[in-house]
Amino acid sequence: MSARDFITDAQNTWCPGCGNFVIQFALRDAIRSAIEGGLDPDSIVLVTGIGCHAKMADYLNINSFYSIHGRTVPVATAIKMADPDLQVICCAGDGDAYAEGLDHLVFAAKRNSDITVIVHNNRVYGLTTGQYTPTSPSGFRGRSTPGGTKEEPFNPLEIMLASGATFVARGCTRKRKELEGVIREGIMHRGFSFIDVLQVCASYFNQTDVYDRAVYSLEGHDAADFDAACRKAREWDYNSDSPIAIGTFFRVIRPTLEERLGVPRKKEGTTEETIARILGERK
Amino acid sequence: MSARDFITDAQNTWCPGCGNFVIQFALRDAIRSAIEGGLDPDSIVLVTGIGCHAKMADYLNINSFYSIHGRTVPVATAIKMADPDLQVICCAGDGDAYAEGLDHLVFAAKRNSDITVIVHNNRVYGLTTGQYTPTSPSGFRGRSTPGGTKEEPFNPLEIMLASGATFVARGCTRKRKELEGVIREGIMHRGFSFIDVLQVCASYFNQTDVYDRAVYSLEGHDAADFDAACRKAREWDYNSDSPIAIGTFFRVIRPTLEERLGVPRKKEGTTEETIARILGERK
Amino acid sequence: MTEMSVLIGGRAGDGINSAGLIIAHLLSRIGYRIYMYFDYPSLIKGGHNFAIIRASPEMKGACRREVDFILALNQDTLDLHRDLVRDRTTVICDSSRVKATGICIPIPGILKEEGAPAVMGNSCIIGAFTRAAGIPWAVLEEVFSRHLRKGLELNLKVARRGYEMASDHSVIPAGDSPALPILSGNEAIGLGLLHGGLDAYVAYPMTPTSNLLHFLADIADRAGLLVFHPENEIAVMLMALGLGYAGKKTAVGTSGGGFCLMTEGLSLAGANEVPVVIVLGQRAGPSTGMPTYTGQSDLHFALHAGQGEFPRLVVAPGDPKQAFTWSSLALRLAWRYQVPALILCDKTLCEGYYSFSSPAASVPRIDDAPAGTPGPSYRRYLLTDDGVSPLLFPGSPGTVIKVNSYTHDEAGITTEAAEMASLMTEKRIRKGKALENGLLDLPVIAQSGDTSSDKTLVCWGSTAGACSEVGPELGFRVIQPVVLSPFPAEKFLRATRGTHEMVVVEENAYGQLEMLLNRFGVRADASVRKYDGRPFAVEELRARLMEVVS
Amino acid sequence: MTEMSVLIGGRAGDGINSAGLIIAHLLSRIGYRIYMYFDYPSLIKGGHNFAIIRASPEMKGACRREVDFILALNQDTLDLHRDLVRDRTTVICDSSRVKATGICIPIPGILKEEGAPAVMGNSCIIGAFTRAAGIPWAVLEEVFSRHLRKGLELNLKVARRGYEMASDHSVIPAGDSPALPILSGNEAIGLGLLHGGLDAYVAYPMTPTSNLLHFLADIADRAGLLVFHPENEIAVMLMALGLGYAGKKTAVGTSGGGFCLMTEGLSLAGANEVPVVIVLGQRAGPSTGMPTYTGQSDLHFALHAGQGEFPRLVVAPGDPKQAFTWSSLALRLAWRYQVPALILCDKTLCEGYYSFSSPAASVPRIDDAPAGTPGPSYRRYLLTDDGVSPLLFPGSPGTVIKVNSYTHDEAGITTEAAEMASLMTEKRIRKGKALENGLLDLPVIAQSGDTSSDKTLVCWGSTAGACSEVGPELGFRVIQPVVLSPFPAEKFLRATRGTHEMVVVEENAYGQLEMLLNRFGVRADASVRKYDGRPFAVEELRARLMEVVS
Ligand SMILES: Cc1ncc(C[n+]2csc(CCOP(=O)(O)OP(=O)(O)O)c2C)c(N)n1
Ligand SMILES: Cc1ncc(C[n+]2csc(CCOP(=O)(O)OP(=O)(O)O)c2C)c(N)n1
Ligand code: SF4
Ligand code: SF4
Ligand SMILES: [Mg+2]
Ligand SMILES: [Mg+2]
Repeated sequence: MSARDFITDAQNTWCPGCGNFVIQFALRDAIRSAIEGGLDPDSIVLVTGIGCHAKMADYLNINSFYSIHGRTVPVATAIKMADPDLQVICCAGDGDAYAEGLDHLVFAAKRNSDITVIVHNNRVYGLTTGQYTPTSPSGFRGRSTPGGTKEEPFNPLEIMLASGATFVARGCTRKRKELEGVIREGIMHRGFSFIDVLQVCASYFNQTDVYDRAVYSLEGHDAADFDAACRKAREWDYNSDSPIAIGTFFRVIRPTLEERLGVPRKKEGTTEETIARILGERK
Repeated sequence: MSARDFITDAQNTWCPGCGNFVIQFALRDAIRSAIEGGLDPDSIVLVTGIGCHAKMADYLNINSFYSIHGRTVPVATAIKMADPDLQVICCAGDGDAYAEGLDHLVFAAKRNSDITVIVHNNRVYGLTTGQYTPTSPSGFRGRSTPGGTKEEPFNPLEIMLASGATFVARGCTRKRKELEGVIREGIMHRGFSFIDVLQVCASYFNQTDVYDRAVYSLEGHDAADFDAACRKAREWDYNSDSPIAIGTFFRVIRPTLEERLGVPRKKEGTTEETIARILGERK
Repeated sequence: MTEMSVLIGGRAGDGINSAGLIIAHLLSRIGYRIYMYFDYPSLIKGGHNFAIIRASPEMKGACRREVDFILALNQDTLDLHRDLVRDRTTVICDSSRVKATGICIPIPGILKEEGAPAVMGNSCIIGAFTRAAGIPWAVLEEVFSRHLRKGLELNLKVARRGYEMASDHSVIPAGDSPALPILSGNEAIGLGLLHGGLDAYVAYPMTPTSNLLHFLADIADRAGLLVFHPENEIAVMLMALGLGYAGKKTAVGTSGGGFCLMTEGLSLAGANEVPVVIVLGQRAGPSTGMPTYTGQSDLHFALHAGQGEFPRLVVAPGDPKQAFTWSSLALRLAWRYQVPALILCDKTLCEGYYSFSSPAASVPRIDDAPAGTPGPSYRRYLLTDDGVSPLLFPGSPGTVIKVNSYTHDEAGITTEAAEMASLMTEKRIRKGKALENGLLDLPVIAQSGDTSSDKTLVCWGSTAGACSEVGPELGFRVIQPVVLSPFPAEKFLRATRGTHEMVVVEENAYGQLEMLLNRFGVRADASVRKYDGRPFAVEELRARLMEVVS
Repeated sequence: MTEMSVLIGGRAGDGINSAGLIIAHLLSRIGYRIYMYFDYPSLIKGGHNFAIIRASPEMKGACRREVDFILALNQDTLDLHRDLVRDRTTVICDSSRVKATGICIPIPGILKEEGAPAVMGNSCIIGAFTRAAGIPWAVLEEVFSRHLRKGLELNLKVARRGYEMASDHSVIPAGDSPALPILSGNEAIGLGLLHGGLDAYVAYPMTPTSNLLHFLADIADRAGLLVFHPENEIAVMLMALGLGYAGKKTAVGTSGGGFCLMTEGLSLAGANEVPVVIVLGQRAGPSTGMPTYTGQSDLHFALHAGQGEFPRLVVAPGDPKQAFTWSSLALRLAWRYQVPALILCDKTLCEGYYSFSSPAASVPRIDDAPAGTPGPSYRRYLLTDDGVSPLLFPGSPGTVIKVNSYTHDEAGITTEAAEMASLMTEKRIRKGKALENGLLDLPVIAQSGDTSSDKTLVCWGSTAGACSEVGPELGFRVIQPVVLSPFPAEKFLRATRGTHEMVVVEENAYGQLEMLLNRFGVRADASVRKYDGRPFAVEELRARLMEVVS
């Protein structure tokens, strides 16, 4: 399958300079290299929410479930439960996954559902033209908060670590190569993979300069060390001006939900027989 | 006001031996002592979810908003925003606050809304007769999981710490006095107070023996030390057999949501004038 | 052979439901058809619970306002149900807790002597009942051994003590029909779904459908089902759509409050055409209301939930046989036409127990939507004559399968073009018409009574139980539309042709079925409505009907 | 004085909406009444946007299918709207991007010379338009200085360049009505709520009501409002009820998908009787559908959302004046009768701009529910003749105020007693009747055209704009029920008396108003429906009507 094949003819309507382009190509290339490594392209399913990020479903020529705002994760979990041979990837937004549907994210981490969640964290609601999200810095003047927000952002990495996620990483659209790396790693990880991607929103929250200045790659960090992961995750609180690490913060192998559920056992006899047997017991 | 006054004549229908009784009296006494300390009893508002825990709204003779399953927190946040002079307390269930409505809890912590959330964590759905919750141990055989759950519990204290809660405590219904202490402290805390109460469910998950054996009071712990709080919180993962600390894990003072929002400023002129002025600008 | 009713009552936690079920089986074994109503407040212990078991030669679906036996484990059982007691009523009670004349058994003493736990008091009083009703001991032995999960021997001992303390009091003549299975409505729905091809069931517990979750979880292994209970109803619904997208025939179950949270997913299903079945158990609302009491007040919500317009199937079975049939059909129709299907039931049906003769063999066979051809030209929303697009699931070789909540083109790519929007709306309308046609040969309306009568009683859901008993007695033809969307207006008009006087009976305050009928030009002459959470009893309905008809 | 229309089009991100609004103000200033329609896809940049500004001596609420001026910032503007161009149409374009004959301005060059950013291209073309339309330069200066937030001088410079490059082309005669404010429907709703006494507004952004959130957030400080945007719509609705419980008059705003998530809270409001107002902006569904396009397909969902039965007010204003009046009334009625109130609007109304003459002075005054007497005997759910209980809020001295989602007694304590359940249901029914009575003197039905005509056109919501223009032309009387629940059936029947032929016009596929009318025995002779997300244009509606009427 050639590179071209992964992109549909749908008209691309992201703004010029939008970080989503970088995620698109990083994801495409990560998928491509996974396919080179043996992944069946027909087995890939992309689940998206609603927001600028979600247009990925239109733009990538792979199976997709263009879902509703905030609900990538339960859809993805279920697709994986239905058919553990599928490789399920979510492209979610920060409004989407951190505000509207935060609970699902926590539960997917808790269950270690073997899906990969990529959060296009532009720290703003793009598609609805610029309101604050849970990761906007405090004082952010969005259209719903013209006087500035009165709350601090939360740190999604900390929450994911506290929730039991077995793969926690961060990327940035200003670092395409590294981004592709963590996405590939996330897809390959057996278990719940969470990737927070600091994405430049050219129109409503252009943090290019900040990210160019502050982002650095994790080095010499032991991703097996949970405490170290927590410490690293806390280095930047999504608010203050401090170095911003990208890379894999934490990785551990635990049994996945699908492994533990097992494929439903083959039925003893036909459905009719099962029903008859159950009815017999009710006599 | 005498002790009697706090209890309504509603028929109490908790099971004999239920830990909710202990929470009821600990809460009543904590309120009583707060009143002795100057709290206006008319300013107290109790918000409950739906579940056994929630009957507190019927049983305590104070203002109450008997809400719906999972939704204590947004109701309570809003009551406090509406009138910062009110003292707002939630009695929530673990199914309620950790499953159905987890996101609200995270956001109340993030915002530092000055409310007190008491989670009656019996680690089971009581009222719907015994299904697993997010804090049931793995393998729990509830009515929806007769073969045992296939997931580990999450640790609500860790999640609250990761979410920015400014007061994080744990109590246990086997330790009434200590429970009253943390509840009183939570009520007095200016900011978001979270209290996970390990509550014995006599009918569906009677952990009396476990708690009697494992629970101990935090001592010499510095509640101002976030890292220490995280370490202590991780000592018991709601699954394994380890010592279970009760007491105040973490406490810090940060500006509350209500303080930061401020009371909406007095309007310049009448509403009619405001409308006329705005219309004038639209000409 | 005549009919009879038994009431057993005690405190919440006394196991009244199971005891009632044992009594039901005793009466079933001696040749009766059973209906059992279980009444309990929304609490675990402490309140008053009771069950009424009605045994008749023919199937019934409602209780009477008099009982032949009253088995009292607490004083409330006598005090609260005095109106059901007649001269002939045999009272059997725990003499330690109840003051009464009748067969009084010192249950705690017996339990103590036998070293049995308190909950076995039930067995003791059932033993006494067995003797008083003249049921052979062997029947009790058989029923106990089939239906007690544990402690058989001790239970038998305790029952025997009760049996021996009573005497043949009011002997029930035995019938000769062989015993049928006794099923709750929830179980009938569960088995019907299984019959329809269910692969997965996802639910968050909520009365009155929690027991459907429990039942399916219990049989999951042998039925090869995936049963999952996630964090909340939003997840439930979205998981169902994920499963459906991946080809798993999936149902969910809930009640009003949980259904609210599913409506966004329901609209999604309407738009992305992923089939799903929703079991919606009604209870007394609004809001939390009375969780363990019944109601029929969610009909219009079920008909119209979710933004935008899309075809949906709504069926409201009135008894377990219909429940089985229409649960199977609902799942199959959902997959045939790629529409969401709602099974609208209520506490009375869900948690009532009924003798059940399986309609499995006679449920019409409906095929899934045609399968698509894998390959690069597959289009998930291919525009076809009947609006139904061929189905494929991810993993199909060389095929890209896109479903989409936005208005989309045939390939599932988002569009905002006016023409494509119209085309896709018209596709959905055609699908709805195809569904309507697909229903033509199905038993969408149930009837009883004299079909040439000029007095017609119309009802829906579990209320059909009382109506189909009382209606014919009073000379009504009784019409129960089982399918409520797409509403079979023509068949309904045909079925009611020649009606001079029409009464609509419902367990709600606003007359929701009547509102629906009004849309089709049908006007009722009178309405009988009830909204206190209790199902109509036979005598009550009779009296209410006699008040309103000329 | 005649009417005229201007179309301005460009790429998403070109600021077409603001440019359209400036043109609207120019035309308003020279004495016209304005209607502006803004058409944009759901994306931030790159797609095609356009606005049509219609200026007439009288208020209009729809566009025509021809334009007098076309201002093209991109080629699409000409290519996609050829059907609107007539011989007389003046084309003004950016010669660097558009090939056309007409007034062609080298915008990028001008911007470069003036050192102005790309977005000021609008001002340049507006300058050219001003000249071409014969509007005095001073008018442009005034409009710019009143309505540009920044860069006034540079904008004026750039506009002047455009002005100078054009010539008087198709001079628009000036009228003499003084300029009215120009408001969007969202703004009219916001101001109406304010007029009704709004204390707080809670919302999660969703088209087409996001701009209501933005507007209220903008004016929050001077209006003394609390405006809050929480984590999701479930929180929105529950926060609104918390605020209402504490005495704050609160509204929320959303669209279909968000409304789904509010339905559980809506049912709660029905049960616990805490007043709340929901602004529900319809858009093309189902599911995500076409977020920035219009539709009227949520009527029945709005009427029936939430489990169980409770009275609710549903109003569907058709223009900003009605929006102002009924937003004020909805809030007041909600607080008078302690019911949830829905303001059902749609993208056309919400995001359309209109000349607005404020009805503030004439909105009938409705008082809040009577206040309770503080003290230990206060009961939140006191049973009264009209079902309305006196209100108090927490903090009242010596008073315990309990609201409850369960069936409750007068004091708000949970009960499952059959009698109390019936009493509370009947209380709610009485409240609904009281609300119905309270509506008797209000303008629940809007009419236009010849009221003695035997041809009646029925419509609702923003479609009233096109209908009230076209209907009378074709000899129809036009009836627009503004209140849809409780449906003013009697007034409607009175208003339509003598109708020989009835046509129902709606922007949906299933005929939702028609379904509602059917319930009241009203049958339409014909229906005109549209479901492509675009509002009816005047000519289109005229043609469709002429097709169906005899
Ligand atoms: C239930 C619901 N609420 C609100 C919306 C409106 N909405 C669409 S996208 C969006 C925000 C998107 O923000 P984010 O998830 O951060 O995605 P981005 O556009 O920034 O990629 C909102 C609020 C919706 N579609 N559904
Ligand atoms: C939306 C919704 N879903 C489900 C229910 C049913 N329900 C009532 S209480 C409850 C569980 C209660 O568990 P928990 O919150 O732990 O409270 P407990 O009874 O253990 O105190 C459930 C699932 C409901 N009322 N509303
Ligand atoms: S609004 Fe922001 S996130 Fe959306 S497409 Fe434009 S730049 Fe990208
Ligand atoms: S079920 Fe458990 S939590 Fe509920 S009242 Fe009984 S003991 Fe208490
Ligand atoms: Mg975003
Ligand atoms: Mg619990």
